[in-house]
Amino acid sequence: MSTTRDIAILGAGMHPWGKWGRNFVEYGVVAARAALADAGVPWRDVQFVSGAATIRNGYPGQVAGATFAQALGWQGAQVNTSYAACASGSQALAAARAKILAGECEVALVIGSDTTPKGFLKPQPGDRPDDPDWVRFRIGITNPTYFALYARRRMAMYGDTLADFAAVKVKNAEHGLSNPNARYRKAFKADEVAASPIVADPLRLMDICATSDGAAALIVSSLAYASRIGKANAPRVAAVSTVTPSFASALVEMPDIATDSAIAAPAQSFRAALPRKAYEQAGIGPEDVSVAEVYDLSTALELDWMEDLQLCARGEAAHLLRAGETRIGGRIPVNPSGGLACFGEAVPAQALAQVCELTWQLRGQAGARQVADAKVGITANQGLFGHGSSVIVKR
Amino acid sequence: MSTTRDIAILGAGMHPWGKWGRNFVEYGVVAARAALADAGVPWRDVQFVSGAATIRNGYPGQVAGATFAQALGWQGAQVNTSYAACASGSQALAAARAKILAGECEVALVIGSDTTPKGFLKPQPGDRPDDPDWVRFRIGITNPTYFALYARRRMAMYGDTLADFAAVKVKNAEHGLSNPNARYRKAFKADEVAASPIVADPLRLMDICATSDGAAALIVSSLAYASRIGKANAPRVAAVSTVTPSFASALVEMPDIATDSAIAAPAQSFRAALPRKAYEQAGIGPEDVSVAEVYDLSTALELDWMEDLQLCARGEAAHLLRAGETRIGGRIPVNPSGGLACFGEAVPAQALAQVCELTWQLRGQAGARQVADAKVGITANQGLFGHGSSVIVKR
Amino acid sequence: MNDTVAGCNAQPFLEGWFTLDAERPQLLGNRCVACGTVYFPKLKSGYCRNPDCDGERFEETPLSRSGALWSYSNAAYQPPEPYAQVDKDAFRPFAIAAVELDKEKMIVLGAVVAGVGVEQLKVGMTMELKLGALADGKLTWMWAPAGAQA
Amino acid sequence: MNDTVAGCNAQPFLEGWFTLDAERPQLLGNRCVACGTVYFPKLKSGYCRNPDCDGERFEETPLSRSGALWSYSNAAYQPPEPYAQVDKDAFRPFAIAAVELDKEKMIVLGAVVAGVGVEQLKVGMTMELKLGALADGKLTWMWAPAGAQA
Ligand SMILES: [Zn+2]
Ligand SMILES: [Zn+2]
Repeated sequence: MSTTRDIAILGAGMHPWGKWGRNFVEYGVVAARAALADAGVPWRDVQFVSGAATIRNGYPGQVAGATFAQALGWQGAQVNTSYAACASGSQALAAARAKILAGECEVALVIGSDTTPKGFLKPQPGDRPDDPDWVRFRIGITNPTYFALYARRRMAMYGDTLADFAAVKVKNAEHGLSNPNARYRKAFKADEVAASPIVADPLRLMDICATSDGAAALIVSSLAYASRIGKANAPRVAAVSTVTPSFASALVEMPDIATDSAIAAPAQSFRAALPRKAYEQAGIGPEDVSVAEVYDLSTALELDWMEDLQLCARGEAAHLLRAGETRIGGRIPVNPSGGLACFGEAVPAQALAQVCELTWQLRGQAGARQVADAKVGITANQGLFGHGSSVIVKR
Repeated sequence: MSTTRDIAILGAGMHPWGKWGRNFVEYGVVAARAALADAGVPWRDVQFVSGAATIRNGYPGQVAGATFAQALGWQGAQVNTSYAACASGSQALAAARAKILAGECEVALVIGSDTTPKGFLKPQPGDRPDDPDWVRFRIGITNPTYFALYARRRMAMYGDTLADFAAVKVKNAEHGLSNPNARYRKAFKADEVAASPIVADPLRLMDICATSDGAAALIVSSLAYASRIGKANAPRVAAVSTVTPSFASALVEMPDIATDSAIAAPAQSFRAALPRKAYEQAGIGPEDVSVAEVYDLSTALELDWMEDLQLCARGEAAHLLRAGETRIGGRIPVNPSGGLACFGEAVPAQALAQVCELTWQLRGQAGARQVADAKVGITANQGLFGHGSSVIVKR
Repeated sequence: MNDTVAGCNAQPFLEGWFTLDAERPQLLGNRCVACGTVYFPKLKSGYCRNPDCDGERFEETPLSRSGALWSYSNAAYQPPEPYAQVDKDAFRPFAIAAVELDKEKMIVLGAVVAGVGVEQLKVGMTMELKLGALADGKLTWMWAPAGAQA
Repeated sequence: MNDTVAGCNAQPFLEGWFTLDAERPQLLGNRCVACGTVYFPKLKSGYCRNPDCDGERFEETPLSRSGALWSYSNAAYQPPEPYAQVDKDAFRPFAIAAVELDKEKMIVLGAVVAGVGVEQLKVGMTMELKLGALADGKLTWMWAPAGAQA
């Protein structure tokens, strides 16, 4: 495909992940100003503000695009706020990409920020039998249950072991050790993971990611604008896939208690469809990928993603892991940032944080966690209710 | 500007406005199926579902794009959900337009649907001094207060009278009499408006719009796709403006209790900026407009919009009204659908309902409320927190 | 948790989601008359979710009582509300099953009856539907290894 | 509503939003040290909202006590909570003013003191700041025609 389908990433900025307990607007402004400074772009040049909503921070969170446009100073930019659970950041990026490719704007700010409550997420009070989220909690099915079901299925189908899952954690903890934006910077040994309490068999506490506060922002532009300011060689977004599932969706997904019935239509994998569309958009194949940032809500899920990304055949992910190929220095490093294991999830910011990491990797600015000669990076994530995304960045 | 900036409106569909008390998903599916049927487009051809969120219907409302993609049948379309208060529908349309102009998809479904609670909207419980919405209600400033302040200002500045405001209601009620999608289909006399109780001086109950349930959907496409299915002459979206305010924003707007301070930057009108950007995008001027659908949250606000749309000079709107020029048959009919006066506001659907009406007007399918030889239509609306939009439709 | 339910007056936690036959309970879904797709929980929007079907008529249908264990887990800690809460010390971990129904071609989740832990489960084994009580005494559906004494 | 406040122990409904000087109360905003823009309510994000200013330092500033009436209205019905509620029959409509502060170049809303209805207001007239009590006795700022006896 021609390069006219690409947009440039001029700047990336984050507010460090943590449990800071402050207003999400503060984090977002820090990330946005960092991205603008990194890009060398004045705020008034930004013609489109594409916000990823947070639904746990009152009305300002639900209008995140406008909230940040105001916080940075109303200057007449067009605005959009997208919500798509864990894929919100990617939807916001997709909106900016379309706006730029449509010739509607040259430079856009894409931003997501969150302040998360402490403890496990739980539903609103009150009896709501029509809400699948209420039903599943009522009978005792929490978020980790779903990750655990996928993990156990891998063990049964492919022979993955608890030691494999622990090895993902050990690898990601090592990757994130020196990442200044990571919340957890602590090395783990496999026996420490094994010794952590079981949350949802077969997953231990150390297999499952926490929730965090954090913010990430990108400045993206047309290639023409990038050239004009002397950044023709900036990394590029080559694809943003935000496809929905195809009926019948084969995998039971949060918050549902059942899958679609495949009586009248074939069962299909949603997760695998996400990168497939991204590869198609970018005209790039899995063999071209140098580095991947995937949504390790659990350690085992990282292995599912590797296969959905076609970085190896179905069932082969643990082999790559065991061979050290997914570590920095291996054939295809996965989560060099440290992943969700080191960050904890800040929902609207997380998909953008993945793209920030790829930007720094492709620029060669990732310091101790640099993947040598990274040329093409891919992200993957999935959220509730048929949301997910995969982004391809190249240079 | 070249026609490559346009997209085609192939289908429009609505669920009638009312106070039905059913789930918003039901209304939306009815509207979407009506729009698909009107377009003659099979659901599987739709490659992008652009939903306008509703924030009062639980999680399914916050992921409206995905909710309707699922309700109509997951088929792998890309998805987006936008939220922008009263402008949500236009943001969803803007997202679809950019996606099509970017060459990312050929056909999109744009959809908004709402079930609204009874009575005046009021904020969540609990003390929240950092939330302007809480502060203003705490000291007794409700939504009608803002409309009333604007109305009184018109009276002081331009000599508008209560009779003028009542005349807007009488006109819109007459327009909406035969509209099958309108909630209120009842003729009003000026003295009935005057006799209705004062809500917020100078506005009477009949000057202020209600909240409703309702749904509206559009099928939009590239011009190439429209030609291919024999609809080269379909009405076109020529512009979607979703600009934010420019600091310092001059008008005190819901839910704020003060304007920006204009000490360091000049005070600027947000409402006037919205159509200005639309005209610029479309390469069309106010003199080309045949019909307008504007957000008459109050009768007096319709007059403000006429001036913001540059359909007349500032302060002259009541003259046009008195001369009958804004009635169907006049020089520039305003709200031939009957407007919010006859519909009541269904937030995420309303901006799309405006475009549905213009579509039918431009096709000559508006029946008893047809504006003769309508060629160019414009919409305008404004919501909370720096959101607003203006859409231009032409044939 | 307590799965001794026969003959008691326990109420289901949701009405119309499953039969109360203590011996042979069944989940209650509905089926699109046009294309045969089965929904559990029942589809209430009135519009079939098969993208190639415009069906708007649905009839109630009981689901198969048994299927193959697709995967399983457990709740090692007490889930938050609305799960009925017990005293912290009284909480016993319980297993959770994802069971694939052959006829309906779908996977349905549920708790596993008390007394059956993850160590007694194996992917692929046959599971069947039982009733069991939540901590507040309300009945729910539960999965049990086929042939096990509930 | 009750505007007899001098000498009583009434508390403000929000702390730090206005001074409690019964004679000459003032709204409390803050001002960007870099560009001079004034914020009311105080800007708390720490980042100036002037798009051409990167200011991150703010100092508290009292607002002008008087300005020109930009527009006005009233609450003919009792507003919903969190407005302090009174018995339906006890509710008296009250006026609301939007006042333009010359020095700050901004418009600030507020209720008008009890006893002054819309018929006594005229766009352009000078209004000044007073204190008044909400139905629960908490103090708020209110606008009054300049020179009127509060
Ligand atoms: Zn069907
Ligand atoms: Zn400043």
